[in-house]
Amino acid sequence: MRKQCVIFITALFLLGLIFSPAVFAADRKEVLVLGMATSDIISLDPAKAFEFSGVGIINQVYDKLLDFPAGKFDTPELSLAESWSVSDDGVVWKFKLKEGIKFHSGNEVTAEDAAYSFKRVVYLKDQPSFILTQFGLTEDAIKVVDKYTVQITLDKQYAQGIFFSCLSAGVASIVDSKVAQQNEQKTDKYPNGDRGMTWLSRNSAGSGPFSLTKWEKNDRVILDANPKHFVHPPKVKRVVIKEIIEATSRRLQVEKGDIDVAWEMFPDQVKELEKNKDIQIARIAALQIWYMGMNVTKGPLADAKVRKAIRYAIDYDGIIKDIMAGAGVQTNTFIPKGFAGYEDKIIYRTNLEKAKALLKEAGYPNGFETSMDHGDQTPYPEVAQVIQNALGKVGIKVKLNKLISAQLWPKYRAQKHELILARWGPDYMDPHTNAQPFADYKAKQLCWRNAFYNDKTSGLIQKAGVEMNNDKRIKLYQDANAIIQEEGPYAFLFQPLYQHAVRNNLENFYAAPTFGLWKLYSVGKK
Amino acid sequence: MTSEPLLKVEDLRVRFYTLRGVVHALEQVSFHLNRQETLGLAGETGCGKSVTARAILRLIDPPGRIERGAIHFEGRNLLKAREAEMRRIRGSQISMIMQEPKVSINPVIRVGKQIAETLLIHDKSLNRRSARRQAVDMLAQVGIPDPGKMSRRYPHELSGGMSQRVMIAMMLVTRPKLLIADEPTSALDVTIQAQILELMKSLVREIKTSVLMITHDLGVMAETCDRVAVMYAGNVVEMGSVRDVLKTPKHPYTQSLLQTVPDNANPDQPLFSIKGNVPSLLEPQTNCVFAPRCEYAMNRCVREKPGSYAINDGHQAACFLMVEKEK
Amino acid sequence: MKMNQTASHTLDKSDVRHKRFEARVRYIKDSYVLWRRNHLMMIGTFIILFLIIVAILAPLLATHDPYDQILSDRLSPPSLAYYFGTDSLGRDLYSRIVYGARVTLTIAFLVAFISMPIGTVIGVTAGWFGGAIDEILMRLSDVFLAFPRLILAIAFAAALGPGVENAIIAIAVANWPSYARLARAETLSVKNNDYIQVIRMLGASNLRIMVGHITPMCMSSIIVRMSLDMGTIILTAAGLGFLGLGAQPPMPEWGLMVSDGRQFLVDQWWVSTLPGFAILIVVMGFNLLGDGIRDILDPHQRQS
Amino acid sequence: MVQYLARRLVTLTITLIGIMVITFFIALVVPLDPLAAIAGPQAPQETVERLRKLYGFDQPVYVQFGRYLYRLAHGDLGTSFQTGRPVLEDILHFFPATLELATLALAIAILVGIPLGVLSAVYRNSPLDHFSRVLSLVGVSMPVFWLGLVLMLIFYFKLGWLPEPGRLDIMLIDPPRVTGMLLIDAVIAGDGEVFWDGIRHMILPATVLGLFGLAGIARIVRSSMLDVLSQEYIKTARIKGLNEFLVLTRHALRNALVPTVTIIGLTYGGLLEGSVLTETIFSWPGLGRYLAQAFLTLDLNAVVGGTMLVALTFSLVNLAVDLLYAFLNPKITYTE
Repeated sequence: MRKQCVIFITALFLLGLIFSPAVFAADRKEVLVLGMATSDIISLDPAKAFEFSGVGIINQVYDKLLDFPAGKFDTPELSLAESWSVSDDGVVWKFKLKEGIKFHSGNEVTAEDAAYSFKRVVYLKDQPSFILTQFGLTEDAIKVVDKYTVQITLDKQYAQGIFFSCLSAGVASIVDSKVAQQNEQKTDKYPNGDRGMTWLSRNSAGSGPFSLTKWEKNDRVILDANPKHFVHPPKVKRVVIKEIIEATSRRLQVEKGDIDVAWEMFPDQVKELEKNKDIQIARIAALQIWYMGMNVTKGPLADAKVRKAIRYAIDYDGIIKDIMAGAGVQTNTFIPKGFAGYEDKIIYRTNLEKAKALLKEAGYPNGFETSMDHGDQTPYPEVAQVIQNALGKVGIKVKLNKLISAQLWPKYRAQKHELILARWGPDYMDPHTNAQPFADYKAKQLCWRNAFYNDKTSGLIQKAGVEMNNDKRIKLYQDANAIIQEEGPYAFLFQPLYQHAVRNNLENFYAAPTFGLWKLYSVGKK
Repeated sequence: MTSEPLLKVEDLRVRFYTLRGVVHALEQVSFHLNRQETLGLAGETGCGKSVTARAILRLIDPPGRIERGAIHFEGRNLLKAREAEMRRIRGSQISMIMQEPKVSINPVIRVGKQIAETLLIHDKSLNRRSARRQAVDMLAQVGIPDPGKMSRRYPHELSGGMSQRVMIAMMLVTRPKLLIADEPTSALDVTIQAQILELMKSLVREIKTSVLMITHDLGVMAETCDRVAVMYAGNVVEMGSVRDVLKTPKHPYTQSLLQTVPDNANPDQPLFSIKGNVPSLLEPQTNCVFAPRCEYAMNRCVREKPGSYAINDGHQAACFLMVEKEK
Repeated sequence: MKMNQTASHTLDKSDVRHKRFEARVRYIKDSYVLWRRNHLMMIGTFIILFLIIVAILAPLLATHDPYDQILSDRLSPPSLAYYFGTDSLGRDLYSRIVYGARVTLTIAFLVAFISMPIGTVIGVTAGWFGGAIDEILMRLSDVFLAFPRLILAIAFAAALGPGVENAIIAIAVANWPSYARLARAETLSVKNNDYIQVIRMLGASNLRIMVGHITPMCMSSIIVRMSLDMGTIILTAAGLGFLGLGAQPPMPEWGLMVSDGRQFLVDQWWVSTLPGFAILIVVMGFNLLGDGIRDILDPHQRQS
Repeated sequence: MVQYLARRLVTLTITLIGIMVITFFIALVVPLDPLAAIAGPQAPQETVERLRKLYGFDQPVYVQFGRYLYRLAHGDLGTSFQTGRPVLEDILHFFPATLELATLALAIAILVGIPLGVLSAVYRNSPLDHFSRVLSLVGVSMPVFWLGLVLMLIFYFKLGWLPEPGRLDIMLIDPPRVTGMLLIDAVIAGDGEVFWDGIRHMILPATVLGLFGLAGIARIVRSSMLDVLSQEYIKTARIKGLNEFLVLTRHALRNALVPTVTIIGLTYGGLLEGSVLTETIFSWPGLGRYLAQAFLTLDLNAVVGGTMLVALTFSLVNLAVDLLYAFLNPKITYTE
């Protein structure tokens, strides 16, 4: 009896399995699959997201007043905005929106939404908010003039370049105010309403080329095309961003063709992938500067000569040619290649004699002992070890501390490090985003963390911040850089190349110098 | 004794190859067992009684080996039989009751099932239900109250006596021709011993089984057996009818063995014990094994190994004294 | 009559002592025979001996300085110049593996010898005193036992900061309860033996009994446990290394080498595979050894 | 029985509380600042400070602990920094994937481990014994993360027998979430394609994880089989004329399983643990990785909540095992 029962049930079960396979109604050709490490995503709300991949995805889903089109990274162009005007004192800005643009929800994009979006950033005060609030933005400084005109009043005059590139940053995305309000809720962090933050962290209310269909943390992000986009209707029906932490795994899958793009391949992998004719490498110098910070308060490091000696001792070729396998360009400026004002003149080439001499002058003929903190992800440990090796040659014994981010950054912020290996990426697309942290200690950023309290550089940066003439502004940065290079608390190492492995059947895939700039709408599949 | 015996063991030798060396467990064992009679296998513990029993079932575990000899069961030599054949014989033709009932019954299977199993494996035509019924009947036969309920019990829920009854049921349910009983009562307390023996007797009579009764308890032997074989250090030293062996023991070992039994008639007489120790089975036996402890030992005894000499019809002993007497 | 008794008594005693000695000798003999018979255990023993020798002679065996980077030779395949090839920094893998033996051994033994005593003491105490003490100690060990080992280790490593020393502490902390459980069980089983009771009546102090009479009884099973643990310890350490919480570069720790080399698995297989094999062999060795010891101590084995 | 259960549950809660306290304080004595970790290297100082207030990290430890207890008492495990979601929600979201994986792995470990153990017990000290023992050891003797990659390289990349890492094919839409366990949900949704694809995707990680638990099981089966085989009742079975196969399966194994189940329980815990690494390699969206990340980013709420859940499961499994033990071993009846 029991037996029959079992048989019957299993039969039913199997029947059930044969029925109705639910497959996405498009063929593989219309689906673009990216493999990358996306575990850093915390939220996909423009007002909160500040992680690389998060910002990158927001870029596909939301439009901004001004934006960088795919493959162009110099200056932002008008996007949702049709025109703009500024008062003579350079404080009051007006932006006129294009008419008839629709959000994914079908609502029209109006000044209301623009104002709402900026206000919620100011109100929510989450990580990226400073990108807007640094211009002294307050909620009442943002006004709706008419249905299509929004007005923003700054606390003082700022360089237009800086301001515009900030308006083109992810945090300045225009959110569908109606949808957001519908999903308003009270949370313990925001007792009087979260402006839909909780909901928006895993849903989208944008007008961009794609809409967010699903985000499964540690699994995948699914974006569906918005064919009605006003300028850039995507070429593919769907984008799947698959979470693959292991670079090796990413590489295997792209070679197998299970994913179309393998994000950020290691240099050594690239070497091998170049042999595969189904794969091409999309590479571009990242707007990212790898440097070694030297804490000026720590013993010998206080002496500018010592810092200079260290800069001479480092084995730059070893790092770039061997560790990065050529996937990097040495740089001696805090303005990365790709930004206006970048100077590609190399001041520091490895020169042990000079280094030794400088150490002698400084009174450390036999070097000294110090320590270097660095992250635990490749290639940090390798680079660190090469530096350790190089400094050893001039008698500086370096103890390496490989730290997880939870330990590394706090230590850095607390000025507890001696040497630290780190990188800096722009928050928005203007040299100021680098100049300020690197050269203005008053910004309480890198310069401060390394305790380099130099009013000259600080002054220059402050001045640049309000300089309306771009060329003059750039000059100021370069002057500051000259000082930083001479006596500053950093040894600038290199700018890495972003190298993505891309299947050959993809067209118009542009590697972007930063997550804040990648755009997928242009990508098509043959 | 015209008809050929049911079981005939000839010159059986079993050795165990252990870490410490070769153990000569059985050196020279020969005896026979006629149909429907009960043969007692007597001797001190460690003299090889149980090994003999296992050898008959061909269940000597490694590192033990049957080195030579023959075991004729109903005319065919079991030592030559194929394993499959042996399996058919075990449990259906020859079965065995173990010394320690409590550890000899599988603790995780209900007793009824275990009894039925014996039937099922030997009679493929039998279906579960009727096997179960027979099992329950058998339990009733071995005098277990409320057999239906008992058959659903687990071994640990039974007393020692009960378990032994179950054991008996398990082994006799197939009505085997030969039942080996390896000290069936020694693990039980005295009061129960009697009952169990009685039970066995009656069952044996009923299903006309011959029994090989292994015991070191001469009392038990006296009351259950028709004939007796006495073993010492892996040898059968004397064999004959119960009366002959117990009343007129010929082998010095048998004699001293009998003396060890406390005489209830005159209790104040001091207890007798055989001097010396049982010989180590590790040394190869080239002489009479009992010689070292034998008061009549002659120098011949330490030189050669006595064969077994007939005294009278069916009564024989492995001792040179027999031969000497004739002179 | 009386005298006779005493005489027999004394005789007994020496006799007993003699017997005990004999027994011990025979036991050792048997153990040896069993060892010779148990080929896997022999292999295990030799592997571990070999490991120890390598660790001791590392400086002699190594062909290069394990820390010396020859970037021009990075990722070169096994050759006569580099027996096992070089890693991503052009360091000689062979020499690193040889030196790695030291690290691995240190980790394994340190952890074992930190957690074992703690566990034993707690276990014996709990078992001996029973009652409230037992309850408390066992709940405590439950807590640590219910923690997945790696997770607990991660927690501690994260708390103390990465580094091989902390990894060792972390694993040790995660490790002691299993010994405690074992020791307790053993204690309970011997606790009520007559001879313990006798010693007690003779007025021996708790401490004395626990140290002098009970702990020795637990040792055999604890030793088995230890040798079986070694492998797991090494692997946990490796896992921590993989998560960046274990040994730190440039230390030639095998787990670290495997995880650092894994991005080269496809094209420069040797970089992570060879240290991987090193781990495989050693852990295997410890397991075989442990199994073997257990078998030898197991009475069943002795019958045959 | 009831008494026994009650007692077990009490001790279980005590254990859990202990775990909570310990994790909480481990996470708090950490000489680091979770916030800086959340904020990352770039966010300016004032942002960090603001967030610190927002998350209440400006308070002294005991206050934080007090708050935590209070919230816990109201069944609130707090919010995770990583995901910005309530920890409970997260856990319920990530746990099923791990559970599913670990369970399949355990199944594999058992199905392979028991036969291996029996073999090596029956043919003890023979080449076969040696072979199966070494075989069973291989799995536990390799770093999981390495073994995982190697197998992936062979079976996915070189041979192409198994699908790419991940839980489901890109083109398939996962079934409506009921249990969160893909296979079960697929069955509920009656979606065959997803079911089979899910299985195919699970084979590799489950095997890697299974190998991890294999040795323990094989080992215990072997030793307890050796023990059982030397028992009298096995002789009885032979005397009854059973063939070796029946003797082994019906009489020996049944008894040998009794001690084995306990080990299986422990193994299960071990698998939940091993999943941390396996999930990383096979990009499996499970609790293991979630927890590891939580620790690495000092996501306090997630750490405490997650650990407690894992511990809870572990304890429950062991409780279940003990009950199963009673079922397998008629001698034991839980009546105090």
